[in-house]
Amino acid sequence: MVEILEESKGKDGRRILKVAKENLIALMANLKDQGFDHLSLITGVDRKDRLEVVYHVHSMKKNEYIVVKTETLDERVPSLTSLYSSANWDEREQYDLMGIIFEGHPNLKRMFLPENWAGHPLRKNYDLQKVQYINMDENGEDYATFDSGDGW
Amino acid sequence: MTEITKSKDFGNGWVELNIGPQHPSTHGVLRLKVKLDGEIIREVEPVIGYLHRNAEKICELDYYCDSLIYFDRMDYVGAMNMEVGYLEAAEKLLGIPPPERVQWIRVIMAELSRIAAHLVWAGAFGLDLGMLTPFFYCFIEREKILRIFTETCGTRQETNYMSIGGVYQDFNDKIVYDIEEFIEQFPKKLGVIFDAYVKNDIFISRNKGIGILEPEVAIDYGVTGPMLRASGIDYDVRKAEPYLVYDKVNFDIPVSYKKDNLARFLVRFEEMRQSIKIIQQAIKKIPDGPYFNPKAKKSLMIRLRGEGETYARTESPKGEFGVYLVGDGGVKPYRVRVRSPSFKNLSILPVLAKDVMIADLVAISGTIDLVFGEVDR
Amino acid sequence: MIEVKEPKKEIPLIGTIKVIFSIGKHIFQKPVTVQYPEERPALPDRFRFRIFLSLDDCVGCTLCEQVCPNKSIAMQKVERDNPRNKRKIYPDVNFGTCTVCRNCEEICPTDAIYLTHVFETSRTRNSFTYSPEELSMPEEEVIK
Amino acid sequence: MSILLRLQSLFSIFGHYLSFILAYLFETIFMIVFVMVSLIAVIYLFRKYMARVQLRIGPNRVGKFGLLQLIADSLKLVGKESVLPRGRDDMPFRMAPIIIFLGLIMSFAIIPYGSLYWAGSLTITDSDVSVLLLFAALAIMPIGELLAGISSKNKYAVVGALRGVAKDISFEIPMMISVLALVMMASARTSTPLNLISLVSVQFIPYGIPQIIGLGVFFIAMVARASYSPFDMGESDSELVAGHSTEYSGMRFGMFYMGMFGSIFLGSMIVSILYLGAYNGPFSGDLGFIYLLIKSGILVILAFTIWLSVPRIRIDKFVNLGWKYLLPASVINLVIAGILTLGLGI
Amino acid sequence: MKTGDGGVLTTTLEKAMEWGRSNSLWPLTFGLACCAIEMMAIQASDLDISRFGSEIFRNSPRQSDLMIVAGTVTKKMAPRVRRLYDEMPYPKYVIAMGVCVIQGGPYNQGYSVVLGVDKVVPVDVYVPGCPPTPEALTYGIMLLQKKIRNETER
Repeated sequence: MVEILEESKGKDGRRILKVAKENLIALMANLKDQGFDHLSLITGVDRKDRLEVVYHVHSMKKNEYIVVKTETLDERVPSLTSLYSSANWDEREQYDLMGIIFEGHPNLKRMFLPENWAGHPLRKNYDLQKVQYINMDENGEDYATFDSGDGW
Repeated sequence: MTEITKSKDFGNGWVELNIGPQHPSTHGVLRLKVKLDGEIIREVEPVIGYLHRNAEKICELDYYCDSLIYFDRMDYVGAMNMEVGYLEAAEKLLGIPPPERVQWIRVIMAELSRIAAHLVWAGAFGLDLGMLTPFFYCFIEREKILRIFTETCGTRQETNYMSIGGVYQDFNDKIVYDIEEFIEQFPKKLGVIFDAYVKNDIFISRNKGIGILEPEVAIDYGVTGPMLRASGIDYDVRKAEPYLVYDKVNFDIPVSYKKDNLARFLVRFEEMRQSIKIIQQAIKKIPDGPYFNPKAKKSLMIRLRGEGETYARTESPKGEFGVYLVGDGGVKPYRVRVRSPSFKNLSILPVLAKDVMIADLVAISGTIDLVFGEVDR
Repeated sequence: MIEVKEPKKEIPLIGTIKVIFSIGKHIFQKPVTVQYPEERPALPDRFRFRIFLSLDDCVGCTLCEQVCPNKSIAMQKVERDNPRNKRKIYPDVNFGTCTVCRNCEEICPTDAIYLTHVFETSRTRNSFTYSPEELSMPEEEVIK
Repeated sequence: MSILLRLQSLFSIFGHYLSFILAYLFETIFMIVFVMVSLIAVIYLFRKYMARVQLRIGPNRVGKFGLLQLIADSLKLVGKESVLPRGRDDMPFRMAPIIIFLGLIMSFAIIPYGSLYWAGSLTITDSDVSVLLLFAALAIMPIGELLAGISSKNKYAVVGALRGVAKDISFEIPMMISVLALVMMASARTSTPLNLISLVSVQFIPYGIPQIIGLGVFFIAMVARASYSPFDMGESDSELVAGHSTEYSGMRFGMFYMGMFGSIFLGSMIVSILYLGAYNGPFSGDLGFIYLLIKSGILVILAFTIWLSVPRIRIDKFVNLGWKYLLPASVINLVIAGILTLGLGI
Repeated sequence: MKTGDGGVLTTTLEKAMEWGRSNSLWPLTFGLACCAIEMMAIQASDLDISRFGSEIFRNSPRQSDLMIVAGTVTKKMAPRVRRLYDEMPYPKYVIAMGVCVIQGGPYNQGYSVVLGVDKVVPVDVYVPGCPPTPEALTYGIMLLQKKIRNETER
């Protein structure tokens, strides 16, 4: 049995399990065996000193909902792509906007922004005043730049 | 159209083709990197982000009441459903439940909006397949719904009708009369559109047996909504976890076990009929009462504070729409995260559109029902 | 839960011909078009588009500036004789960013700011910031 | 007596050679004017008809009922920059629209138009093998489409052109076989069955009645030739942007546009000549041309309605249809024609 | 015919061309976001844009005269918008539809939205509203027609 750090109930009455990130894969595999076959959502929350990753898991048959939380100090979290295919795009999106590196992800590229975009916009310390621009090179690939003359 | 690609040699005669971002059948700004083997598509890689409007970031910069306008613009064809989804989360977080009358009003508006969204889809799907006319019949019906929206709240599409703990303006007799008139004549008009599609042999041959989506794969990829129901799983948030007053109305979830394009088409049309059924019941049951919660008076709008976290899921026209709100006790949300159904549904496209023809790719991406405000947010 | 049945299989081509005729029949129906510039569409009472400001009612409370989700409203100093507006500040509105969300109308304590039916606000220049005086004028005068 | 000879006799004061040169010149001008006017009429008709079926009004701002809409369109297209894309094959790229337009005008020149009161017979060319000439001229237009698609060096255009070729191959053979059946039936009555005029003159009952299968096959082939929905895979606008004409602009695109509407008008004229008795009808003596216009107009409207209400067939399904259904049907039709001609002697 | 001030013939021809251009604006099928649905609504039966001769929505930029930029232009999309504009043949016109396109609209505080499409392509007519009603967009198109015919300037 996986060690659960904390179990609580949210304002909406859903079970929240808090788990260390080393145990995340084991817990999720366990949940999947119990019938939680639908990984609904992966959310990264920037708590300033640490990053919190929240997984919403759902069982289609039993119609139950469980929220799994884990925390990381070094931006690294194990990837769930081996268990759920839907984690693929979600993790790419969270990597793009939140800067969480999912270890073991097969194709961890940015989802929305160009590869060399500086910073991760949903972080609390992202500076909105520093405007970046995007342009397209000859091959149709995007690149980000700080030079306002080079892009839009 | 707009992309240049140099012909790459894949070693097996495949050609790389860029479909989009400006392309008539991508419903906005989807770009598909396609590897073509003659007419047959071997690989599809969707590239998204051309409409990434940073809604989640801006919601953190605004008050709880203001974030609603960004939700309107996510699924812009079914804006009311988005508002319901956000308010379900926000009202739980702020502790301001809406009065009974408001809940009924919201159900009516959300269902009307669902019909409008499906009508846009039905018309655009016809255009995808090269059928010009049903689009216009769909839009005539949609105009009538937008007319009701304009009467109720003053704007057509991005309604911004609901507010925290209430609605912007109350229903009056004329609106109720108009809605009744609409739902009375709508099923007949819907039948004309439906017949124009399904009686057509060519339409059937373009859709039957194309784009088969197995239910296990669908769940694994997080596909929800009509797409999942067309694969034979009766999962609808309105039944699974009833919000508002959906447990007090009587309706059915349309399910099909055929798993193909045609099944998705039929499920969406049946959903419109079920929505009519819901509105018919709701318009009769709507009680009297206040149309906003006194705790959320208009002048107090910008002083609402929330703490903790909530996740609310609702059934939007595209599927399960979830909003995860985290508050830190301030007047602005700390983190807003949206589970957008179109985003998850789009991720199934590389699986569905493998070894099909270009024409089928268009049909399949048509049945996924993409709205890019929601995919990219 | 109900299962959606696939439509009945018809004899090939017969269904298609039926569809062609049923669509061709629409030529005998009346067009639904409202010819816009000549025939004005009957706008419902609650239709909202352009913001108007009643200068005499405004008390300069800045609530509209705070509630505006996209910072379209900024307060301007206007030298004007209005005993209720001590600070002499009035809102100006940038219609280049206004999303007609009506939050300002809802929150205004004196109903000084309200939205009207005028929607013909297109221009050929990108200058949509209306000063408080312009906000209180009808659209035709603003253009001049 | 055809127009040419009458013009020649009109100009006979200029001497033999000069009068023929002038007659040819004027005939060409008449021809082009007629084609242009009828194209404008067809496009205007299409836009109004489409609008009315879709419960709209259609163009009505320029001129009465928007009659000048097409003039405005063509003025705009003439004044528009014609972009020559980088990386094109220059020569074929410039030639393709001209080829399409040329093929269209050539085919119009071969059709027998019947006669109109004072104008007499309107037929321009009269040849003993005009059926063969007509189908030779019809075969020119697909070449233009293919050239346009290949030379623009655009992937959509290439795919569109290749689809066009696949489409053409699959309906061409059934079409020719059904024409063969017609010629077979006509040959029992006339010594020059390949002459369109004598082919029309032997239709005491329109050949569409005994040859109903052939009529269907031929009409499908004509709609497919004009690349109208449901057979518009070549330029399917929701899949391949605009197919072979994707890279064309200005008047060059205008020629494609006219070619598209021209070929449906041409197609319905040919159908009405071959199967519906062309300019024959009750009291048709001097009204032949009007009869022809009415018959082809009805067919054009039928084609428009099909366009507006039917989705596009997938290209492999169409090739399938061509080889598995149209070809056997046309062969059966040929057999029926043989029985009718030899066995029953109709 | 005198040179310099333009003879009678050239002015008449010029007038005729302007008349033709203004009455046959073929828009590009180019929907970006929410406003695209309202752009489809002007094409639909209730407010039939084909009355003005703009019914043919061409899919290829080579064949269209008018680009209605309908919806938010993000920074990632801006190079493509520019490219589409470059692909259109002269004379070409741009209508900026909706406030997102005019000055960034509701997303003007964010990081990924171009604050005004006039930074990317030259714009002829701005139609404010979020989204503008179909009538407002029709008014914008009529304004553009007037602009082409040099009648008014707003």
